Amino acid sequence: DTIKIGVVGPFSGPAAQQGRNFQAGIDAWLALNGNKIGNDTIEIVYRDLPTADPAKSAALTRDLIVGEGVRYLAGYYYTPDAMAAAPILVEGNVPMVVFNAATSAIMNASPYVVRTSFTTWQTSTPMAAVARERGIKKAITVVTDYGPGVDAESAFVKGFKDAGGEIVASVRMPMNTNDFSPIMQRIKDSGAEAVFAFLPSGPATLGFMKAFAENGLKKAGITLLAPGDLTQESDLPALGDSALGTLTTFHYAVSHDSPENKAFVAAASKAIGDPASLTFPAVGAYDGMYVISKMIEATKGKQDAKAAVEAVKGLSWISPRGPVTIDPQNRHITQNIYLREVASENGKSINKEIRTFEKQGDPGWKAP
Amino acid sequence: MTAAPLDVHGLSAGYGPTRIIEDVTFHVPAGGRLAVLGRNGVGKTTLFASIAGQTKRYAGHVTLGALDITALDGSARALGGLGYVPQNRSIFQSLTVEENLQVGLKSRPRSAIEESYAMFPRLKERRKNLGSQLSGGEQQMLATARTILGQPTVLLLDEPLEGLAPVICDELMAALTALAADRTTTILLVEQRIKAALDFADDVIILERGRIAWQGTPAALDADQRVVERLLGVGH
Amino acid sequence: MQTVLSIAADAVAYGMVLFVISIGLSVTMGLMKVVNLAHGAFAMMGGYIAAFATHQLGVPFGVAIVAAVAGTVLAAIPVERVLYRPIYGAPELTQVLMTIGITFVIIGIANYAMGPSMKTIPLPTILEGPVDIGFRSIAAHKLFAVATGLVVAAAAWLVIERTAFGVKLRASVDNATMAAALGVRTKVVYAVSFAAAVGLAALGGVVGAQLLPIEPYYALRYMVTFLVVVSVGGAGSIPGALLACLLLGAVETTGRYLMPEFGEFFFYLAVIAIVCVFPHGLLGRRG
Amino acid sequence: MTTDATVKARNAASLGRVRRSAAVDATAVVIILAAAALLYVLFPGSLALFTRMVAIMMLALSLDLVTGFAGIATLGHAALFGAGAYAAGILASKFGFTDPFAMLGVGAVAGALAGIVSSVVILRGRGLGQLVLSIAIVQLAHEAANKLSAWTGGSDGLSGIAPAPIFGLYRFDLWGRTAFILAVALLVVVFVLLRVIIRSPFGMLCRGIKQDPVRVRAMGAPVYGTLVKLYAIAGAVAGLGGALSAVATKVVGLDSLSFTLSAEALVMLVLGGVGKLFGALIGTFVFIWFEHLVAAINPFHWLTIVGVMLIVVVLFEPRGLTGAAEALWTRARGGRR
Amino acid sequence: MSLLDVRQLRKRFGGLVVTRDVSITLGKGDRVALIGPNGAGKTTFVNLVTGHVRPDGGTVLLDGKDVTRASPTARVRAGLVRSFQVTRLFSEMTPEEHIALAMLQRLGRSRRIFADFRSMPDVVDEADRILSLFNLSGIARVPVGAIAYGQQRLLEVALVMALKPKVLLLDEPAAGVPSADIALIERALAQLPADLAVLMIDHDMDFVFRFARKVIVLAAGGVIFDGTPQAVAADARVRQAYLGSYADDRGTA
Ligand SMILES: Nc1ncnc2c1ncn2[C@@H]1O[C@H](COP(=O)(O)OP(=O)(O)OP(=O)(O)O)[C@@H](O)[C@H]1O
Ligand SMILES: Nc1ncnc2c1ncn2[C@@H]1O[C@H](COP(=O)(O)OP(=O)(O)OP(=O)(O)O)[C@@H](O)[C@H]1O
Ligand SMILES: [Mg+2]
Ligand SMILES: [Mg+2]
Repeated sequence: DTIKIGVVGPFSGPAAQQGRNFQAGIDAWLALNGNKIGNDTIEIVYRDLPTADPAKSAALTRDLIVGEGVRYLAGYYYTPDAMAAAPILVEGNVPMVVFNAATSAIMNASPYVVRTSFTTWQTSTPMAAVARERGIKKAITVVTDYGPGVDAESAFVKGFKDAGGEIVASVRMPMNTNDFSPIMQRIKDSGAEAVFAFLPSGPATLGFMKAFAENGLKKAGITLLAPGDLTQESDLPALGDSALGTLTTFHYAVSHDSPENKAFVAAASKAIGDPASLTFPAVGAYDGMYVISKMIEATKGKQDAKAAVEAVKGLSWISPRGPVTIDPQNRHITQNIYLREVASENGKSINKEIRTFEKQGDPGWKAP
Repeated sequence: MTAAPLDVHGLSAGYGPTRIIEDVTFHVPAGGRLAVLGRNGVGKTTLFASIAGQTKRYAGHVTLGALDITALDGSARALGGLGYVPQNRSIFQSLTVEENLQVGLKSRPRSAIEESYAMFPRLKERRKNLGSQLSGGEQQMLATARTILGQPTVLLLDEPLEGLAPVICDELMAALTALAADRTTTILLVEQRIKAALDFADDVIILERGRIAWQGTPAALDADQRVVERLLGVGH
Repeated sequence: MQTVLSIAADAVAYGMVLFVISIGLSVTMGLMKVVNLAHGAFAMMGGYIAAFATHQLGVPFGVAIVAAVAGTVLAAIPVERVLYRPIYGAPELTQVLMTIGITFVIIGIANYAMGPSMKTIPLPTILEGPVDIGFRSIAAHKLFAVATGLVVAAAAWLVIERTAFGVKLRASVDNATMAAALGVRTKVVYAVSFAAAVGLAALGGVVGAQLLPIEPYYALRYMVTFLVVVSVGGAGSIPGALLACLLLGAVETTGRYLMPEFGEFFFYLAVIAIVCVFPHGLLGRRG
Repeated sequence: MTTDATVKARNAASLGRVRRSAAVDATAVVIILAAAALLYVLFPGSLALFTRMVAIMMLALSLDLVTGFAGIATLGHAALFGAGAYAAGILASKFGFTDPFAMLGVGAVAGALAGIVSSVVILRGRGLGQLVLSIAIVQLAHEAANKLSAWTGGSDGLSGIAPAPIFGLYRFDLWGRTAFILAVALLVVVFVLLRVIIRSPFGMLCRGIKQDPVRVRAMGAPVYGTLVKLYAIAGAVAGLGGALSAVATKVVGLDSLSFTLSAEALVMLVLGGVGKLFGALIGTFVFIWFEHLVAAINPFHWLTIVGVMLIVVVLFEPRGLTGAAEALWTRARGGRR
Repeated sequence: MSLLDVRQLRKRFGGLVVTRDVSITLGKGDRVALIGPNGAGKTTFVNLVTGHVRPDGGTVLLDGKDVTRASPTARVRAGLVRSFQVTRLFSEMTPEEHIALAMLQRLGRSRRIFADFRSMPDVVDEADRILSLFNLSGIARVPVGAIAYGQQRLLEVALVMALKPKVLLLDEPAAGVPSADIALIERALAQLPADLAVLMIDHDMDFVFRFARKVIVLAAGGVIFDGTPQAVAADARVRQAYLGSYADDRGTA
């Protein structure tokens, strides 16, 4: 029979781009694996949640479970939306596979949550090591003033201090900052050799990178370090040359060199239409679909959330991003984190992987 | 600029669903002076507003000189030579006195504004005041002056004497009589001060519930006190 | 000292960019009394046209600006006739409904036609990179924005306060029926003013694009900022809007520098303070 | 000159008018209940959605009091809604008071307080000034909530809210039946109360202030005090709505005191028709329902369709949906006004 | 003793002095007319006395109490009521609601949240009485925005009557009211309690002279005449500054 999978994501509004990538990842998976699992057919039910709106998320999730009768929940771009859905899972007997929401705490909100994306802690921590190895003693952190930003800051600060570095200042920028010149001034005056920055992917990143170049920080030889959100592939064309040389740590680069990834990128590019807009949420969705397929196989199409989740604990496979495992303890994905540099390859900016940190778990997770 | 005759034929008009004016027909010759009288709420203002194209028309025609203005909108009628001083004065509150007059200029040069100042010296003293800062009477003067400045061929005045000091009333009525006398303007006047109105007009219509209930000369009206009693509710 | 100066420089630059983007709204909302929430949408339209012209057609920046303004105005003419005319003089709330609707539609179209990704408008080499202004270097395109802002401000002020057209416009807004009764062709006056306002919006969209990148959600993302600066300036006062932009620009910039984590508080507390002292906005018209 | 007989007759007549408006309210209540019942039967799966709808209806109703009846333009009304939501949420998650009615009560009180505070600020402005003050308020509230993440969970949202069963008997079930019934009950009570209030002398005073505060002063009536009081009432209603959403969805997010929500509420209100209370209900229902439908049909381009709907409404019935309804009604009764 | 005692009131708008040291006293039962050229400062005087505009100097005593700094609201509560020259009404409300609201305010019931004036017989009755006094019963339930100007003017007067003032300042109550209906206003004035003090501004001299027992003439912000109606028509300055031909008519009449 048909098994419905409810996908909640930002398909319109400011993050429509990321929502499209959810869909691209799903379509890519379906294209490569078909929509049949055993003798069950899977059907995707999309629900649009343009911005972080837990109340609406809860309503949509209930609607999907009791109204649409979906057996699996997936998607969830923003943390609060996932948080709002989590309490419903046990009673609804439905597992949830998070395609993006990147706060460690989500995993503790319900035993039925599995995550195939990343956490900000996970992607930010290795950068501290990178900075030290490159002989940077003094660094300043500049993050957007909200949950993930604070995570990124804490992760880097911890790692950097442990490695014996000095944090000269930690700046938190309000959500809607349009002109970054004063921030750049601040960085200059701080006397740091490197700046670790976190901004949610989107228009602000452009302003930030431009300001970084225009205010002569690049010339002053200050290194820009950041988790990959800052240079996601779909923004690179807009960022242009101002981004070249930026160092980022992240779990996935579209340019990752592996047969799995080539296949994935080919399929996903077809699905999304404009290949230039393909970026990381797509791989989260793609792997999420893989996990769900495994759950369906394991439960032979019966609705049994517990069994389904148990079945994927410890599951390992080769994702387009590289080898990954679902950590049996916290159900979050253990994966390689890559150090990348924005480089220009035949006229097109890419995130060039220059180093690999293998089998990274989520350092931000605390057992409840 | 010479006066034009005004022809109102079978005019019915009102506001949205409510009809106020019913089948009103009259003719004012070029340079004529018509007084429109009637009790409170019979439709005088509505009649004028309809001629100026500000109400909903159900039937009838309005012709100004050779021009049938029935289908035209407010500004087109004004440019066609119609001048209208509404009862509520409609001063532009956020404009200065001088700017208010400037709007009335139509295509005339700014220097023409002096004419208004000659008519109401008070306005010259207040030229820099905002409309909202004028006294009631000053607003009345401004409203009248502003419209006359556009040299209308037909002029509708809805209670132009309201709030004016007696001396000013005398001067204004004199000025209006002059306008009509040298045949530059046809004047229709609604006025509560019946005496002033009758002294001025050479023809009178009295409205009753939106219809013309009596028509004739001031003399005839003076003669027929019963009409006055019945339709205006006053003896004088 | 050095720092103070350079903060000041940033403040002025940012303030002027804000001004260039919001001045069109100051005309529609302040003068024409239309709460035009679609202002951002028109600015965005300009931005897209410019981006398209430079990237796809490869025309130089200057031409792109002209194209953006002209194109947006052309696109806006039918919109004005069909959608704005009915709401002139209507209650603000009705205008809010209509203009929000227009914004949604434009966003939808942009999303469909241009895709959700950001678009940039490549600058000519003169405006690329920093310019040395003695005590520091500042982005050339910001200086360009400052210049544009000053010119536009002066022009707009002259037209509104010193010309017969300005008087007619203000009269029509104050009391359309009476203006018409005095022979003012209010429809024409409105149409022209609206076209001008939209043109300014487009101009702002292009000139400001370096700080506020063009993407479909642009139309809503910066709505608050526009509303705030125009209202603080005072309805219908160009100098007021300018003053407000410089003031708020200064507050925001210093806030972002001194203690960024409380930047938003600075900004909005300043707004509250100003409006409490000037209930009608800095140079707002009363009555 | 008026005899006892005529006096009696007249009083009878005016009492008749009182009864008539009471009858109107009764009918309204019946309609609301009927509609609720219908939804309950037809869309048992979407009750959670409707519960959220009711919460926002409360916000819209509150907004109608302030904007529709007192003519205060505000784009920051969600501040009151959010105050209620967070108060209720914090009470439950941080202090462990999980009784739904306690949460609702606290929400209402918090809303009222927020209402008073924001009114004191907003009433200092005029026209656009008011508008921008209201925006400033909601933005400050939003930013404050983001900062106080220890209490509010910041941008991750305030979770861990587990309301106890109502009267210890009816638990909040997966289908959201309990929540829905609770919501509808609240809505009816609030609606009737507001209807009474707007007919009261106080209500007349507010309408008077909207149309000419100077005249109101010249009648010896307080303007400022009246408006603050009105804001307190409106705040209580909005706060109740916020608390309801906290109870029903067990999470509170920063969006609940955002400019976006404020603007949306305003759009819904105007869509329904300002100054009628019914408008708030109809507008909210139609907007959210329509949005839900088109978003389900085409999650990617529904915004355009919603936009078109708004435009169409303004073009054909500027007074909003209730305006259209009235028009039909009067036409049905033969065009008498 | 005097109900209203205005001393040395002063006000200037920019360069223009609108009120120069005006002192006026009103005692119980006074019927005073305040006349003068347009822009003489009559309305401003009323605005100053009722607190709608702040004076630059001078004092206003009501019942011996200094109310110079009191709010308009407070003064109304103390019994000092004015009507407006430019009609100020609630366009969406009916005449009945206007009167009712005024009375509820007077009776201190305007704060009630759970009540309805239509279930208060006393209010309904008096409202109807007042409206019929001005022949407005017919349109008692038509929104004011939809009634004729003259009717609005009458309602303006009816409204202040409903406030049962001690001191009443009427700013051109008869302006825009047809001669026929001025009789209504006069009838209403006649029905006012005798010990009430009334100061009336108007440009309709017949009306003024029928009403006033004392006339004060204001010109360019200052009092230029204060005396009986008979004397005023004779005064040369008043003739040329204000009355014009009217005086002659009266002279010859
Ligand atoms: N707010 C203001 N600012 C500047 N000037 C003002 C203001 N209010 C009134 N004036 C001026 O003060 C003068 C007196 O105004 P006021 O309304 O008192 O005259 P008035 O005696 O009532 O005249 P009228 O008989 O025409 O009503 C007028 O010349 C007016 O222009
Ligand atoms: N905007 C309106 N909408 C509906 N009805 C109106 C409107 N304005 C006036 N009326 C009605 O039309 C009728 C005539 O009003 P109008 O103002 O023309 O009378 P009028 O003769 O000018 O009275 P007045 O002498 O008092 O000025 C009145 O009964 C009034 O109730
Ligand atoms: Mg009239
Ligand atoms: Mg006056």
